[in-house]
Amino acid sequence: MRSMVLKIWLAVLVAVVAGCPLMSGVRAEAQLPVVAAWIVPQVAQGTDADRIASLEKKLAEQQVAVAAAQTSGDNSWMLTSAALVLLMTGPGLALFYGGLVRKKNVLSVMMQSFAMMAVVTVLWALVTYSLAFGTGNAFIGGLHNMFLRGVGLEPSAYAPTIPLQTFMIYQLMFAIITPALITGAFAERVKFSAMLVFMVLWTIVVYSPMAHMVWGVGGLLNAATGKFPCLDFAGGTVVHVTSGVSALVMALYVGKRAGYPKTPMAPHSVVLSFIGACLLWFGWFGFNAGSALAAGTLATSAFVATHFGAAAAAIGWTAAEWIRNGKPSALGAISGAVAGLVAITPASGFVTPMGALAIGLIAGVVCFFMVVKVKVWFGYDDSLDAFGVHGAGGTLGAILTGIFAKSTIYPIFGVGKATGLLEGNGHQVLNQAVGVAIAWALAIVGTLLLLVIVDRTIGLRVSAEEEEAGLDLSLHGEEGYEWSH
Amino acid sequence: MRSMVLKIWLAVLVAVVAGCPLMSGVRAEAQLPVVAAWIVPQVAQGTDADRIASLEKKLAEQQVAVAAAQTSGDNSWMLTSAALVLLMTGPGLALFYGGLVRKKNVLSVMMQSFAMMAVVTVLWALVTYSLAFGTGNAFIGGLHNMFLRGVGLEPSAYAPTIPLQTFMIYQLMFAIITPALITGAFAERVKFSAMLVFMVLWTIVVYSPMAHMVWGVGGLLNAATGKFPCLDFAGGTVVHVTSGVSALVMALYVGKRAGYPKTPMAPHSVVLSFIGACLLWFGWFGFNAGSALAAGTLATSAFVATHFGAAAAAIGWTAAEWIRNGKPSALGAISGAVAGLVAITPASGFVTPMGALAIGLIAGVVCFFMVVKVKVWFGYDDSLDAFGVHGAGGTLGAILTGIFAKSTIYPIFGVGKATGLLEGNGHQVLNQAVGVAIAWALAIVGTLLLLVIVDRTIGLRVSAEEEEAGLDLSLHGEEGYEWSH
Amino acid sequence: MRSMVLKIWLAVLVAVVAGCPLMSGVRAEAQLPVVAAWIVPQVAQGTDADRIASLEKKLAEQQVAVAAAQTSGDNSWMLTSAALVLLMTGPGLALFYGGLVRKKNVLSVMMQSFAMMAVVTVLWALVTYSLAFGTGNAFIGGLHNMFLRGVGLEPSAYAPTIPLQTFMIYQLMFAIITPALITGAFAERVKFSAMLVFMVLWTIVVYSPMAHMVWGVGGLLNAATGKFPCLDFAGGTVVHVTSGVSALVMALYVGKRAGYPKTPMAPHSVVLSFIGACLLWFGWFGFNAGSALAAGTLATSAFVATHFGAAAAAIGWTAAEWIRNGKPSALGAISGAVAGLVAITPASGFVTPMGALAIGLIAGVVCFFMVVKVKVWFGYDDSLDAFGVHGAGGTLGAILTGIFAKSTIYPIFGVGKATGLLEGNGHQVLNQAVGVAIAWALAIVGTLLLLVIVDRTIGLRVSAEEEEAGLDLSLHGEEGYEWSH
Amino acid sequence: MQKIEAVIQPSKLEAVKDALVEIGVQGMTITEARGHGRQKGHTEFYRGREYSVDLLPKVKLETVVSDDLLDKTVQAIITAARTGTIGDGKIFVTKIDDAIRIRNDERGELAL
Amino acid sequence: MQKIEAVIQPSKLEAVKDALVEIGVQGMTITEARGHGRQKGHTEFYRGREYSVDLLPKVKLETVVSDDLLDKTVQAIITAARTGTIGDGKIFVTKIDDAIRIRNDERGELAL
Amino acid sequence: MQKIEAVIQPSKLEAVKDALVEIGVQGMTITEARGHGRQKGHTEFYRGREYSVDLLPKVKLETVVSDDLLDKTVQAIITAARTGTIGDGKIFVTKIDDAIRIRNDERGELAL
Ligand SMILES: Nc1ncnc2c1ncn2[C@@H]1O[C@H](COP(=O)(O)OP(=O)(O)O)[C@@H](O)[C@H]1O
Ligand SMILES: Nc1ncnc2c1ncn2[C@@H]1O[C@H](COP(=O)(O)OP(=O)(O)O)[C@@H](O)[C@H]1O
Ligand SMILES: Nc1ncnc2c1ncn2[C@@H]1O[C@H](COP(=O)(O)OP(=O)(O)O)[C@@H](O)[C@H]1O
Repeated sequence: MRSMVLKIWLAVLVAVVAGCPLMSGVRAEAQLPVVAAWIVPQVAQGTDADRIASLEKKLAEQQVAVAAAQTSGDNSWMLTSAALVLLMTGPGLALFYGGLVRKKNVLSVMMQSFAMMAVVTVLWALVTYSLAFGTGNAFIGGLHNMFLRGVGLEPSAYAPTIPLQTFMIYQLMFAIITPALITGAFAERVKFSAMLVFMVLWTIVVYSPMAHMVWGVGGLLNAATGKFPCLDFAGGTVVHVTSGVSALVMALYVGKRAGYPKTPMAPHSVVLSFIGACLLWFGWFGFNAGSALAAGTLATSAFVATHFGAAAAAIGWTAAEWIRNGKPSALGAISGAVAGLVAITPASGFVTPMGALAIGLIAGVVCFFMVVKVKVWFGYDDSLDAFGVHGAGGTLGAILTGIFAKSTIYPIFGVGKATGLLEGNGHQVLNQAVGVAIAWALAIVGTLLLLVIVDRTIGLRVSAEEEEAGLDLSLHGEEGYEWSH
Repeated sequence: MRSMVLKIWLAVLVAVVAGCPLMSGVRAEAQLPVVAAWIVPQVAQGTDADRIASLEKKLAEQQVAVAAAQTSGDNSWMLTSAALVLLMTGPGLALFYGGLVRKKNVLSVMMQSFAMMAVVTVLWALVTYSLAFGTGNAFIGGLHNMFLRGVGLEPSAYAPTIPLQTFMIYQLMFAIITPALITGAFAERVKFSAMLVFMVLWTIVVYSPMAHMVWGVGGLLNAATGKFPCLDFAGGTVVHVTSGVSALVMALYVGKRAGYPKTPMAPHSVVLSFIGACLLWFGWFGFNAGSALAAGTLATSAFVATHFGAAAAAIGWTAAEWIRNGKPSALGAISGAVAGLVAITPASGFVTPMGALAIGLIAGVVCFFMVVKVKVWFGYDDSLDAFGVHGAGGTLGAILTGIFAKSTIYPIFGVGKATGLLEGNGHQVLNQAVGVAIAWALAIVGTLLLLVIVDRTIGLRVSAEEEEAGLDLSLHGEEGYEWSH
Repeated sequence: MRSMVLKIWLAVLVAVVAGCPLMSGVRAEAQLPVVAAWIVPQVAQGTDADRIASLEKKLAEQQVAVAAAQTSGDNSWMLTSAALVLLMTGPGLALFYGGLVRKKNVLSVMMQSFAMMAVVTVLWALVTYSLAFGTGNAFIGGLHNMFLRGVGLEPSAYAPTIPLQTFMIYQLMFAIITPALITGAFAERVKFSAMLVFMVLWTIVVYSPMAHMVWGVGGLLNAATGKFPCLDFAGGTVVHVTSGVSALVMALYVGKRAGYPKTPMAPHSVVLSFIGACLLWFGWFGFNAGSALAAGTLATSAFVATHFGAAAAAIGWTAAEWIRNGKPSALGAISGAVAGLVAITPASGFVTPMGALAIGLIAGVVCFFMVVKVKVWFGYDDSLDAFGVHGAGGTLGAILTGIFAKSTIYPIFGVGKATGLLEGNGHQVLNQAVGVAIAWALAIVGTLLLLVIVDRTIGLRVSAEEEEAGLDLSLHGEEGYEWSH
Repeated sequence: MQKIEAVIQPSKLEAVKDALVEIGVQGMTITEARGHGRQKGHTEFYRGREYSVDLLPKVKLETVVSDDLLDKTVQAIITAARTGTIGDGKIFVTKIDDAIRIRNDERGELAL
Repeated sequence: MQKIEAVIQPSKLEAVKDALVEIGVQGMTITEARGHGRQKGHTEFYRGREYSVDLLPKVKLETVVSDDLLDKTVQAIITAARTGTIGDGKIFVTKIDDAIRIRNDERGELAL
Repeated sequence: MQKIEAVIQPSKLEAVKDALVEIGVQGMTITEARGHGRQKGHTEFYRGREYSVDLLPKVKLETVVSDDLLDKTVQAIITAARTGTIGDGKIFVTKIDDAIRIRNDERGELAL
């Protein structure tokens, strides 16, 4: 074997070296403009009128070409962003959550996130895209776009330089991760079937209207045109407040896991959660910077804010933990980063890099106390802290956005017009509060209603035996890790 | 320690807050066009003729600039796509497969995928790129491009707006994953050395000609110019049918794993497979949407179709499993998603979003029965269902493409010309069948031939002891997981 | 349950099929230029003069539009690249390193990488960006850009087509991974607090000046303008030599792990390392191709070189190992790939594809012997071979760059001007040597100095008991894997 | 001295441990185990293939006690580990001839 | 009652389990183990460092049976576990003084 | 024949194994275990929740030796396993009635 490998390898080496000279043939010409060839020799000919006419024609053609080039650049970033946001749910969130539960429930948790990737997608195509972004009233969209009717490849009012379907698929990824975030609250004890039905209804009843109000044409909270212009660049209220608050309601309604808090339920693999958290951070660039719906300076600004917010929050949480518990934990650091990403989400397109650092630091510390102290005080069992991180972080971020937003970054109210409190527009904080309040109200009422319905019909909770045996076995008939070989 | 941390942290906080005001200096001007500065003051001067001449000159220069901008946008997406497709093989496929085998073979399986990333790359540079995409006859390319001679950075006939090398590296990623897919069929029992030699030959004898026939200039099945125009947007026949069918032949030739099916061989970690499946889904966006070779509307359309196909198939498989076994499994859901991605691959650039949903649903159910029933009937040991998923899914997808293809999405036969059966071009289904038939034939004959050769020379199968001990230990001298610490 | 699922599923199927026809409404028009609508009817009107004037005006506007389109394309790729480089550190490097240590230290190692993501980011915003890229002298930048003052969204001299903040955040990702690489040298035995302080100082004292000298305006080694023009496309000296050499110094200073080399310390999970290595490869495309700071042909060329270098090195290392130990290991293959990626880093923008193959092959074999033989000879405990791979590979790559660099790929010294030795510019090898020498000197002196300081104040090493118990428990109060459930 | 080996439900480990500490039995050693008995297993499906799992997760707890503590200990374990359903497990008792504390060579009951 | 402890090859676990059930020995407890003996280990290489592994994966199976079942059980295990190659493992037999079924206090052979 | 069960610190496994081989005791079986005793545990924090871990990682080593080798073996283990700090572990000795080598039916001391 060895000698044979040696021979093969030498052969390859020779081939390569032999190949090098041959390569001299490759003239790359990185420097010459790629299309130098195209330039038509500009010999002046014909009357001025002719030449002008031909110029006008060429210019018109080029206008089209320029628009196409602009689309390619922006669409390239938006498709990348859409993929990144999907990655946040699977495997990102699935791992983050999966690592935090006990071995016997790891697949059940990952399966819940994965189910959202499948079910919410079909639902979106059938009806929810239309409800969220179709033209309708101030609260919800119409049904004209059901089955994606009329959702084609031309640009749209939502994003002038990318195909409407790019916008549609990008927004879908948000609709997927939002319910997936909620699953953290009732992990390890709820029926898969009940979860499915609940989430389908929740997406229709809570997510769609909220998305429409904040981002939809004519939405009540639409920052540009709404009655209460609420700044939410990438979903602080739409995604995190709704999911976080619904998670809280869910945790209270469903009740604690058997044995909680007496029985220890330490994460079965912080390593998995670590991977998940890093993928969340990575994907979040698509989530926030992608929300610029183009690849220009605004995307850059949001990208920077996102990264700074995450980093500062990781420091904030870890420092708080270090001081309080005497040791900085990896779980703390990643939880902090996620909290920062949540808090910076609504602000990402409006704040300066230093503003992002401030928001992150605050969010890291606040969420730490929400999770470590507040949860214990109230004593509910939000298994994976969906509320402590997303509900609290989202609410905090939405308010802070009203404080730190700068017109120099994104003059959404007009160039030079004061945007946030620090710029002198105190009123904005109120508008932010309105947005948050509506999100809370909608989430509480909607979730409670749906919970009662689902509980009465299918029943939410698994049996004590099933919970004891673990959901992987009892609901899915499989195990995350095989012991025997 | 604590107090120190506290101090440091306060210091940072102060620094940041202090920094904020200073930041007011940063005028981001996201709104002003980035390059406002460039605009040359347009004071009219000189005679009309002069002005016209200068205009013509400027216009010509701008033509070059526009082309460069177009290239940046498209190239940006294509480089991203190339990276994504590599991610599909490693770690995507490596994890998907690695999780399905027993602990003692996990590295051997991952190593096989990784080896393809290395070996097929060098092979591609030396000869197979030339065989696949060099100008040649209807069946295979010539040798002019050996050592990538003449494969430079200018755009090419294959893709007018991106450097030829971008096209080359992008296609390489397809050549890498295709043989890697086959490895699922003979996992846990084949020699690494034999596998290497076989795959090198297979890439030359089976993959290169197939790729040339379908995508190469003057290829027999080339959709635009071929004798039997076969629609295969991203590799349903070239990648999935060839690999899936070769996998079947391989499984039959190599024989079952010791103890199969009596001994239980449950996946050692569905968690790993889950991560892998999600990364496959993520990378598949590059695989399909990247096949537009640009970042325009076609890429968007393929992106949407890909996502919808995966989601619908996950539902299809899971539903079928739920009904048949009484429980929906995570392994089922991810297997379904992969099956859907396979089936949508050839169709992705030709079908509407709803068409993609239909294809996905069908593929999910069909592949479920292929894997669960058919395999059992025939009783061969396709360890990781490379055939059941890729062979069956690819064949199904290729045919369905002939049915659902729409000229409104991609008028490959001319604007308004009927493309698929639903548009009235029944003949296309036949052409698709021809493509599939050729892929099957080539795969069966080529694989059998090579198997005999490799078996006679090196020998395919490991010894019973080696198989018993596990390939990680016996072939690679290492273990996937260390127990002792 | 089953029947219910069946019903639901049928419902969906019906809905979808029903939806298909409705879709016929979607006219995608992928073919018509996206913005056909925009074209203003070109009815000739007014005098020639008027028409010329309007043309001039339109042209000027379009010039701006073209620049914006160019920015979108390039910025799209650069934001993607920035995200990819962050992914290299977390989870990439964290997993690669985490898998190589013992279970009881896995989190401590991952935590070190994650800490860099957080701490170096804030530090960058406060001061190090300014020190690295602010205008200053030949050795280090000034403080004008502290708190990112003046770092806005306009393009800059560093990159004419992307916002300066994109450049800033992209470079930050390099500043994050560099210290993270060092952590491999002292894994499993150093205090987290000491590590933090050391890395903060190291980033200021070693990284910032080195980055400034090689890439900063007026830097001593700046390839375009420096006194000793040193070719380092993506950080061979700045990132890998500095980190690798510092790692060596660190390993020697800190001393061996308790029990090394007698006690076996096999990787606790090569599977984790495998995932990490694949993510490193994936992210490295952003690292090298992103260093073109645009999405043009140079990016493509660097992308290809990167991939080829990794593949060839994986083959080189594996072959050497196969010959020497009789078995090719997965750990060997991935280590080889990483070594190749390191070695190709400085060369990636300057060499042909075949040149990249040659560099990779050489690097794979050389680093194998560095790690397998040399380390044993000297007997230091570079736990995870940060020096053997990054120090050695980086140095080797820097020199080879001086040999293989081609003006046909990147005429950095002027079109047609000989760049590397093979082109006849022997002098360049000397310049490369100078760059390497400075990097070595700076790393050795700086690291030693800081080590002494930190050791005297905080103390570097954990107690014997803490080391025995494992750093996860003793420093972070958590465990990577929970055994009990 | 007597060695008490108890095979119990994993979920009962905490309770049993506390019960033992309660009655002053500090020392014990635990190992993860799989059990087969009257308790029926379950079936799992992977890609449609059916696996009937009849080796169920159990925890094995061993503690060596002085003869006089035997009954008390056994009783404590039974009370803490019982759920009343099949699968609760067993307790086995054996004589131990000698015990040594590695730290300081103490022998016999002193070593417990 | 006798306790039979068998250290066997992991690959033989299924066979042995079935063989025992065959002869009516339902109850057994399994633990994963590592064994050292005459069977020689193997070497692994990580980054060129050589590790000689001489603790090989084994499975330990324990079953307590009534005295009359002893020989039959031992024989069943031997037949099922034997491959004839070094490393097949050992069987050890000890007396058990008492057995209790946690579920219902049944004692002695009744509890098995 | 005597069965020696030693519960030791995981970090001492290599040393103990070598010590036994040294004195000619080839055969041994190891299982991972968790121990509770005088050695105090530690606390872990996950999201601020405190977990006090009092089941610490140990390794259980079993070896069956002929009566004459007993003391020598015990002594070897003690010397190799001792660190002198609480938690070093215990050694328990029991009589074994019979031993069989599965490979070839050898019985009694022959089988060891
Ligand atoms: N004869 C035996 N020898 C060793 N272990 C036994 C024996 N019988 C039962 N066990 C252990 O006790 C566990 C519970 O026994 P089982 O018969 O299932 O329930 P129950 O103890 O309630 O009768 C089994 O899983 C097995 O681990
Ligand atoms: N004296 C012993 N005490 C405890 N376990 C033993 C003893 N001798 C052997 N074993 C166990 O039996 C296994 C097989 O023994 P070995 O000598 O390797 O082969 P064989 O049983 O065929 O002689 C060992 O790996 C070990 O787990
Ligand atoms: N009575 C006992 N029965 C079984 N195992 C015991 C007993 N006492 C101690 N052990 C085991 O020995 C280990 C060490 O005992 P411990 O009291 O902590 O320290 P030391 O042996 O130094 O007194 C424990 O963790 C446990 O695994």
